[in-house]
Amino acid sequence: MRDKLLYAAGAAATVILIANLHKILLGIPDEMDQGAIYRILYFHVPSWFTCFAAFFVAGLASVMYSVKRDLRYDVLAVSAVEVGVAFTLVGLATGSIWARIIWGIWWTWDPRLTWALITCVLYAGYLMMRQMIDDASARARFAAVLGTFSFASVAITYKAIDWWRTQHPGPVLPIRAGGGKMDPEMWHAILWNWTAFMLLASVMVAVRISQETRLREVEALRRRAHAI
Amino acid sequence: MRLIQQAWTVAAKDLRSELRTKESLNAAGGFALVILVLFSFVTDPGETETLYALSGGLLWLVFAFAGVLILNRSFAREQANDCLDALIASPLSPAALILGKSAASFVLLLIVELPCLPIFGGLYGLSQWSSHWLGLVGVVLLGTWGMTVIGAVFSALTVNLRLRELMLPMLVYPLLIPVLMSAMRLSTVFISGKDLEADDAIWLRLMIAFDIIFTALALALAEDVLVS
Amino acid sequence: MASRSNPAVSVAKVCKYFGDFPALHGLEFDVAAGSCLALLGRNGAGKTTLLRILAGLSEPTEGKVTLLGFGARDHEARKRTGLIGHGIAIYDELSAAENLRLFARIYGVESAEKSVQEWLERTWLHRVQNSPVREFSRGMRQRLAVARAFLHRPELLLLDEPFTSLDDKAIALLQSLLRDALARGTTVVMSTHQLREAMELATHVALLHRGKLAHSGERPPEMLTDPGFLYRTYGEA
Amino acid sequence: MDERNFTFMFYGLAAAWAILAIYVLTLVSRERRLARQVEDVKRILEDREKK
Repeated sequence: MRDKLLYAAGAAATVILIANLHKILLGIPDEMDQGAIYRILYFHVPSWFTCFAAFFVAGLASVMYSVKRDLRYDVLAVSAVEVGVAFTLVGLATGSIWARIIWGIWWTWDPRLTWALITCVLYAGYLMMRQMIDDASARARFAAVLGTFSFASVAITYKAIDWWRTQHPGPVLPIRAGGGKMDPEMWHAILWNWTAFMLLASVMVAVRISQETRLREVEALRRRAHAI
Repeated sequence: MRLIQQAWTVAAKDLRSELRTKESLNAAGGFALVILVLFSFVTDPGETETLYALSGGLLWLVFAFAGVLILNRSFAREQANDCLDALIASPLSPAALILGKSAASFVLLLIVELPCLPIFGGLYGLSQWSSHWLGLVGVVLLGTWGMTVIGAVFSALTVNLRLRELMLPMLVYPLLIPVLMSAMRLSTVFISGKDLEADDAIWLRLMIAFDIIFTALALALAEDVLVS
Repeated sequence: MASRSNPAVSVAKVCKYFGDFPALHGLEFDVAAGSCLALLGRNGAGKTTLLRILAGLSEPTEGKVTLLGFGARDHEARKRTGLIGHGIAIYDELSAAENLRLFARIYGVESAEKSVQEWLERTWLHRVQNSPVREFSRGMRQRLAVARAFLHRPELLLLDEPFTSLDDKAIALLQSLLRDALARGTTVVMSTHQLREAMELATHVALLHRGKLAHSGERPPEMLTDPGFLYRTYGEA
Repeated sequence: MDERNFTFMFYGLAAAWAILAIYVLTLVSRERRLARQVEDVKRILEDREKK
């Protein structure tokens, strides 16, 4: 039943994505200066929103593990981190290709890009440290501390970049102050794609949760086998 | 009150053993000196303008590397005879243990850092370096505390890991980016002999906020880090 | 086990999981004040895990441990408990006296210097008290470790395999100190393989098997001459 | 549709889909590895219990 639900959600996400793709490529008006390339935006922005959401969930789950000591929170944290890293990579790749055309460079130390890179390295370290601890409880305990610290640091770093001079296109989204230049149709396309990404991310997190839970059971069984 | 007293007992013990063997002090001090000398090949020592602009960044890179050498030893020192177990089983609170370890590393790192300032100023003929020495020392104190309080937590987390020497910098540097960023900016301003402008004050606030947030987190999570 | 009125150690429904692996499962027993409990069991039966919980190094996943009427991680409980673990837990860079002074401070021992000198003498280390521990022989270091554990006059002593790594002189010392302590009313909990040394002191035994309590009660008199008695009777339950 | 920079737009979209596809593939491979590990452990447990 659970599996079927997951398949259905995954399929729904894919259908929405493809329908959006059709609309993005053929149905939406052109942006004035940028040509076709600006359409990357419809993937770039939602992937950032998705990775923010994933890291937020991971931070929250880390804190919750420290409070409740329930391994389910640990499993949620690691799953969210991993999916968040995948979407950060999507954001970085699409952003980099866009920058190649618009700014003429693949990479620039634009603070927001820098932030994304730092975040990627930080959470890669988180995933690496988990690999090195064999006992699931100790792993969860340490990962929760690292997850909490990481989330705090990532949030502060994100704030700090607002104070740095930025090359990144300014806020054009209606939710940000001073935005609102955007065609509502474009905004809707972004929101729809975000919905699809969030659905996809949720399916991925759910799959990872079940894998991680079973992995822990396997570890316990193996231990029991050795104890006999 | 008991927290401070217990932390002081731990810090005094650490400082006494380290001052007796000078293992990490020699390593960190020697390392800092070598990098400062090697830096003469990075840019022409005559170009004072460039040197002033790079000064804060260079110094804090040296401090960050030296810091990890000291922090690596911080909990590794307890490993030899299982001393850490004896400390955790004692009436010391975990928060006091982390605070004491952090304070000891703070003092040791300052012993390495403070001589670096005149050596750097002298070697490269930066006549302005001491004009705002009070502010510069303040920045060094705040930045170093941020490094050692996070470093103490992660020294404890990584002490039993495989590849401990690698994992500590891998986890700690990305976390430290906000505090290093501010320390570099402010140090550059002071070493160049300028006063703080309105724009720079935000970096000072960032650094203080960072220190407070992570000290609080470290103390709150100390029990999770040390008691399994 | 024994009087229920004021147990020195009370273990209530304690479970400890490593991930999903149950290392301890539903342990429930008391240790009466002034008695000496020997924890027996094979490797991996959970002896060390249990002792680590009693020592405040680890927290049970479920259940509660009360030491001398306080929670296991409470300041008061920690202050009145002494521990000899796997390592000797003394600092090589410091001298014998400095090591003891450090732990006297940590445990808040009153008239610390007097206690430190007293214990240095009782462990025959007062002549070398100012040399760094690094220069000590193995036996001397072990005696210092014993002094460290007894320094603050603990009401509860926890010993994890105390006789395994000690030399003869240190074993004799530890046994005589434990006998004194028991006579004073101190409670002792020790896990051990060296049944012969332990059985002379133990008033009670508890046998762990795969994280569960297989047997607990007063030490059967048979065990003095036949240390394997309990294992054969309850071991493969 | 405006034809300028069309190739790079294509690269961008392809990259986004490719990264997600790769991640899904790692999920699948992990699923397989997990199934194998479960089998292994079960066999070991059966072996041990027979003895």
